[in-house]
Amino acid sequence: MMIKEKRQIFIFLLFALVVLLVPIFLKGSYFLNVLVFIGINTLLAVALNLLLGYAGQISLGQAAFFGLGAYISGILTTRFPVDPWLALVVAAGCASVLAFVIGFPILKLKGHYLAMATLGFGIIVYIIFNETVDWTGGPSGLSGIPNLRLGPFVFDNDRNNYYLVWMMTLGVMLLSINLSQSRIGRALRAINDSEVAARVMGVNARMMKVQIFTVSAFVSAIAGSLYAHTITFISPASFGFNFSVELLTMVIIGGLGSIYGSFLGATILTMLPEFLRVFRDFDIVIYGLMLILITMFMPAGLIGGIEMSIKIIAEKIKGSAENNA
Amino acid sequence: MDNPSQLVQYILTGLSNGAIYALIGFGFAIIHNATGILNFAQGEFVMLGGMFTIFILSFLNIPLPMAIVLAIAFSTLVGILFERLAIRPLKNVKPLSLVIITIGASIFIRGAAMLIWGKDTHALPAFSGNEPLYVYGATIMPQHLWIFGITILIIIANKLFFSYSILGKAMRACAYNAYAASLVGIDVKIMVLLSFVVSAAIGSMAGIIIAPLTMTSYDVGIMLGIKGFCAVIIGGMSSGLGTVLGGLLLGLLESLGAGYISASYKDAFAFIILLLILFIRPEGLFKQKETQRV
Amino acid sequence: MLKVESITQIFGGLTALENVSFSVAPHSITGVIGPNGAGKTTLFNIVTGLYTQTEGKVYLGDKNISFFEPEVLARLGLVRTFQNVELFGQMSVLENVMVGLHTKSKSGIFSCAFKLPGQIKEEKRIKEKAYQWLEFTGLADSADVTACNLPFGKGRLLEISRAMAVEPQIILMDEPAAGLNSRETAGLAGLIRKIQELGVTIVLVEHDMELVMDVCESIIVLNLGKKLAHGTPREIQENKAVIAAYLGED
Amino acid sequence: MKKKFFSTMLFFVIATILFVFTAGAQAFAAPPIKIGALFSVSGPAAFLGEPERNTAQMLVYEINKAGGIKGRKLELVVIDTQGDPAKAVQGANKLIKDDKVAAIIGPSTTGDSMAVIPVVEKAGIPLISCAAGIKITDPVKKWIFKTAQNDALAVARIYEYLNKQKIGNVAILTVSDGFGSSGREQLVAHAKEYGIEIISNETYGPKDTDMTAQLTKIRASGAQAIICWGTNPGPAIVARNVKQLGIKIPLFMSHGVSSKKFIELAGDAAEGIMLPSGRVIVASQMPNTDRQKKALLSYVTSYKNLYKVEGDHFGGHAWDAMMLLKGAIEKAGDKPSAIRDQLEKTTKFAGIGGTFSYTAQDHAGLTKDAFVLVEVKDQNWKLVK
Repeated sequence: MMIKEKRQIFIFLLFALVVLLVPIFLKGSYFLNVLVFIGINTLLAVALNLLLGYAGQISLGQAAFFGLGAYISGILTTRFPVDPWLALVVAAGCASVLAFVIGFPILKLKGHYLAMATLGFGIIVYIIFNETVDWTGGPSGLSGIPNLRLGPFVFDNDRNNYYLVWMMTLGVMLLSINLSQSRIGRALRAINDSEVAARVMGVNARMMKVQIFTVSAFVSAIAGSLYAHTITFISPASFGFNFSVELLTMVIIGGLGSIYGSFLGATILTMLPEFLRVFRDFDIVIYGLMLILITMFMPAGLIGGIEMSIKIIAEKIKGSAENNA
Repeated sequence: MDNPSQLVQYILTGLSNGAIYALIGFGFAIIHNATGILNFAQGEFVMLGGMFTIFILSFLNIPLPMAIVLAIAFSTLVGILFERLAIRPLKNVKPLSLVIITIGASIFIRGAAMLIWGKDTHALPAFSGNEPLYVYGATIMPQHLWIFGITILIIIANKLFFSYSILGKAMRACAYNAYAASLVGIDVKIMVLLSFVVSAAIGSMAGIIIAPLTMTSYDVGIMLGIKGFCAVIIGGMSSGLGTVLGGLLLGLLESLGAGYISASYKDAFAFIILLLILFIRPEGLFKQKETQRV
Repeated sequence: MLKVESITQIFGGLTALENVSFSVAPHSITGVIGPNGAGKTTLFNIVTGLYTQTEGKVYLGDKNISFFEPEVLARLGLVRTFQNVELFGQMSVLENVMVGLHTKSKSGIFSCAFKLPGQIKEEKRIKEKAYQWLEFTGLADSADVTACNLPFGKGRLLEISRAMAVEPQIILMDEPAAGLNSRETAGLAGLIRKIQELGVTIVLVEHDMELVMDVCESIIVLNLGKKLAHGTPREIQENKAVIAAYLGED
Repeated sequence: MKKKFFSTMLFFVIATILFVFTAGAQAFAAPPIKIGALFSVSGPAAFLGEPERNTAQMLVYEINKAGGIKGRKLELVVIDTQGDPAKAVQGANKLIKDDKVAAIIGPSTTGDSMAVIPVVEKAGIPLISCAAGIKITDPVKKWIFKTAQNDALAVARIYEYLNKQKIGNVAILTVSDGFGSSGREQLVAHAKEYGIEIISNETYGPKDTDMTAQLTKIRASGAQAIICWGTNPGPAIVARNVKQLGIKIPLFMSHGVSSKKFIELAGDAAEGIMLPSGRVIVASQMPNTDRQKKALLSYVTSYKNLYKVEGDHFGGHAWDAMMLLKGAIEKAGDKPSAIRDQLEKTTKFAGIGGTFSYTAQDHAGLTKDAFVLVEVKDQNWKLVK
C-alpha cells in the first residue's frame, strides 16, 4: 500500500516537473498558447470527471458552469471596477451556490433523466447568456475583459498565462487525486458501484452527490474565469451544448475516474483540430466514433489502454528475457 | 387584427408544432419502453428522413411518395445498423454507457450527414400546395393538415400494433420483463431491434412531413430531438395519447409564451417545464396506469 | 431491540405485507423464514428504509425509526446485507470495508482534498480498523483484490465484514447462505455466532433450514404477507400451520 | 482475453492515426509568402466561412498561376475557427508564431475577430477581418482592417427607402445570434435619425422552425413594414410564414440572405421581398459605369466555374481582403509593418463589397454606397433604382 502511494506521489511530481519545464523548451512557440487552452480544458475535464468518473453522475450542462464563471468574472470586471481576482472568487462562489441549490432536485434523477435535466439546465443558462444583452453583450459577446495581475506581473502573454493556468490545474489535479483516496472519494465510488449499498453503509448519497456537483461547478467556474481573463473576449457560443458534449468526450476518451486521463482527453480534443488539418471537417465524425468505440471496447479510456499496453509489453519483455536465460 | 383571432393563431401554431414534437416523442418512447434506452440519436432519424427524401428526389427522377418510402427505408436501415453495431455488442449495459453511446451515435450520424450532403439547408416541396387555409381569422398551411393526419394515423397504428398484433404484444412483454419474455419464447434481441426499426421509421416520417415547412439541414436533429424528448417526458414515456397531449401542451406553451411573454425565451420555457416536471412529477402529467407502458 | 408494529405494504393494489408485528430481543439471533413471495425481503427493505411502508411503525430500542433513510439508520447502528451481494465491485476488498467505516470518520471534502494532518491520522486509523474486520471474517489475505474478482462465497464474507465495520447494534442478513457450499455454510454459522458474541443483535432471512434451526434462538414465519408464527426453533418445527404452509396443504 | 486483445489493438490503431496526422501536418515545407486565414468553415457560422475559404483559395490559386506576386508564390494557411473564440485565438497564435505569416485575413465572425484582436495587435501583424461588427474597427486599432460592410450601412439603405415610401412605423424581427443582434442594435440605434419608430421588436432563435407567433404579434402591432435580420434558413421561414398569415405589408430582409439560396428556400414567398445587398448578386445588372463591375463579373464567373455554385458577398469579403493584401504586398513587399502602412494608404479600391478607402481614422473604408437595394422578382434578384 505504501509503495502504491509513494509511486503516485512520484508520478505527480514528475508530471508537475515536466509541466513546469515545458515553457523553457517552447520559448516563443505558438504551442505554448495551445497548452494554455489544454490547461483550461484539463481543469474542466477533471471537474466533470469528479462527478462522472467518481460518483457516476452524468452532466451534460457543464458548459453552463464554465460560462457562468466566465460571464460573472467578465461582467464584474468590465461593468464594475472589480479586481479580477475578486471577480474570480465571486464567480466561483456564485456558480457553486447555484450548483448546490439545483443539485438537490437534479441529482435525485438518475441515468438518462439526469442527462436530460442537466442538458436542459445547460440550455437555459445558454439562452440567458444570449438574451440578457444589457449585461452579457448578447451573442456579439463581451470584450475588453482585463487580464489578471499580481503586483507588476501581468498575465497577458502566453508564458505568464501558462504558469497561471497550469498552477491552478496542477493544484486541482493534486487535490482530486487526494480526494479519490480519501473517505469522500471512497464514498463517491461506492455510490457509483451501488448506491443502495452505500446508503446502507451510512453514506448520505444525496448530500455526497450534491457536494461533488458543487465542487465540480466550483472548479468549472474557476476555469471559466481564467478563460475570460486570458482570452479577454467571451461570447455565448463557447458555452453551449456542443461544448458540454466535447467535455464529456474528453473525460470518456481519457478514462473515467482517471485524473491523468482527463489531461490526456483534454489534450487530444484540444489538439485534434491540429491533427486533422489534412482531413478537415472530419473531426465531428471522429468525436462520435471515438465516443462509441471507447465506451464499447475500452471502458477505462486511453489511460486504461496505455496501462494495459505497458503491462503487456512488460510481460513480453520479461517472458523473452526468461526464454533467453 | 383583433385579439381573438390572434389567440386562435397562437393556438393553431402551437398545436401544429406540438404534433411534430409528439411524433418525435413517440420514437423515444418506443425504444425506451422496449429497452430502457433513451436514444439521444432519435433527432438524427428526423434529420435523416428529410435529407434522404430531398436527395433521393434530386438524384432519382421519381414521384414524391416513392421517394418518401425509400427515405423511410434508408433511415430505418440506419436504425438497424445502429442497433446491430453499437447497441447489441455492448456487454456493459450501464445507463451511463448507453447515454454516451447514443450521444456518440448522434454526433457521428450528424457528422456523416454533413460530409455527405454538405451544410446547406434544403427545402422539400409541400405535399399539396402552399395556399394557406383560413380558420376563424387565423391561417394554417395544407402541410399542417398532413402533419395532424399522419400523427393521428400513427397513434392509431401504434395502438393497433401494440394491442392486437402478436409482434406488438411480444414487444410489450419485453418491456415489462425481458427475462420472463425470453422464457415464453420471445426473442428479446429481435424485439429490441424491432423497436429501433419502428422508432427510426416514425422519426424519419416526422422528419419528412415537416421538411416542407421547416426545411432541413444536417443539424436540425438536435433541437427537434430535445423537444420531442420534452414532449415524451411531459406525457410520461408512453407512445400513446400521453405523448400526444404532452407534445401539444409543449407546442401551445411555447407559442403562447412567444406571443404573450417573450419570443426570446421561448426555448427556455420548454426547458423550464421539462425541469419542473422531472423534479416534481417525473412520471409525467398524463401517465395513467402502470399497464399503459408501450 | 427491534420492534415492528403492524406493518402493511401495498404495491399498486397488491398486498405484500399485511399487519405484521413482532419484536426482536437484544443480543439474540432471529430467523425470518417463509416460502417464496412471503414478503421477507420486503420486510427487510422496509425496516432498513429502502421502501416506504403503507402503514405501520418500526422501533429501534425506544426510538421510532419508521420512514428513516438508510444512511440515518446506519448511524443509529442498523445495517443489512443483500440477497444478491451488493459489493462495490470496482474497489478493493479493503476499500469496501473502509466504506463501512464511513460513519466512524468525519473528515470533510476540504480536509480530504488538502490531506490535512487530522485526515491522514484518521485514514490510518480507518485502514487499521478495516484490516481488523477483514481478519475477523478471515478475508485479510484478499485485502488488495478488486471486489468484483472475489469468488462468490468470499463476496458474502466481505459484505458481512463491511456491515460489521459500521459497528452495528443490529445486523439484518438477507439469505447469507444462498449460493454457499456446505463447508462455507458451516463457516458462516460460526461467524454468525462470533458476531453475536460481540453483542450484536442478528436478524436473518434464510431458506437453509439447517442453518436457521442451528443458529437461531427465535424464528418468525411469514406466509403470503402475514405473520404465521413466532417461537423457538422447536416450537416452529412442531407448528401445524407452518408445516402446512411449507408443504402447501390447506 | 480476446476482448483485451481487441482493446489493445484499438488503442494502437488510435495512437497510430494520431501520430500519422501530426506527422502529416508537419510535413508541409515553407514556401515564399505566407498568408494566414481564419475562417469559421464549420460550426454555426459555416455559411460565412465556407465561401470565404473557397474564395481565398481560388484567388491564391489564380495569383500563383499568374506567376505570384513579383515572382513569389503565395501560400494560404487556412484555420477553421468553428466560430469559437478560443479556437480563433489558438489559430491566430499558430499563424503568427508557427507559420510566421505576413498577414491574416478573417476571422469570419465579429466574435472571433474581437477575440483575436489583442493577440494580433501585440504581434504586430496586419489583419483584415471579414466580419461586419462595427466595434472591430471602431475605435481604430493599428493593425486591424475590415472588408465587410458595417451593418449600419445596410440599415441606412433600408431606412432611406422607407423614408421615400413615407413609412414610419416598423416592426423588426431579428435572429438571436451575433449577426441578428448586431443588426438589431443598429436598427434601434439609427431609427431616430430617420424619424422611424420601431413599434415591435421581436427575436427568434437560430434553430427555430416556426415564427408565426412572432409575426402574429407583429401583425397586431399595426406596423407598416417588417424588417427581418438573419441568415439562412430563418428568414426563409419568416418569408413563408408572412405569406401563410396573409400579411400584406412590405417585408425587408438583411444582406445576410443575399444569395440564391434564400430564393430557393423561400420559393414563392420570396417574391417582392427587398433587401440591401452588396452588388455581387446583381453584378450583371449594374450599369457599365459602375467602378466595381469589372471585379464583380470576374469574381462571379470564376467562382461559378470553379465551385459550380453562385459566389455570394460573404465570399466577396474574402476576395476584397485578399486583393487588398495583394495590392499592398505588390507595392510594399512582405514585411508586416510595410503591408500595414500600405493598406492604410488604400484609396478607391473597387472590390466586391464596395469601393474601399482606408485612412488612419477609418479602417472600415466603405460608405453606404457599398449597398444597393434589391428586390426578388420572378425568382431572381432585381436592382431597385
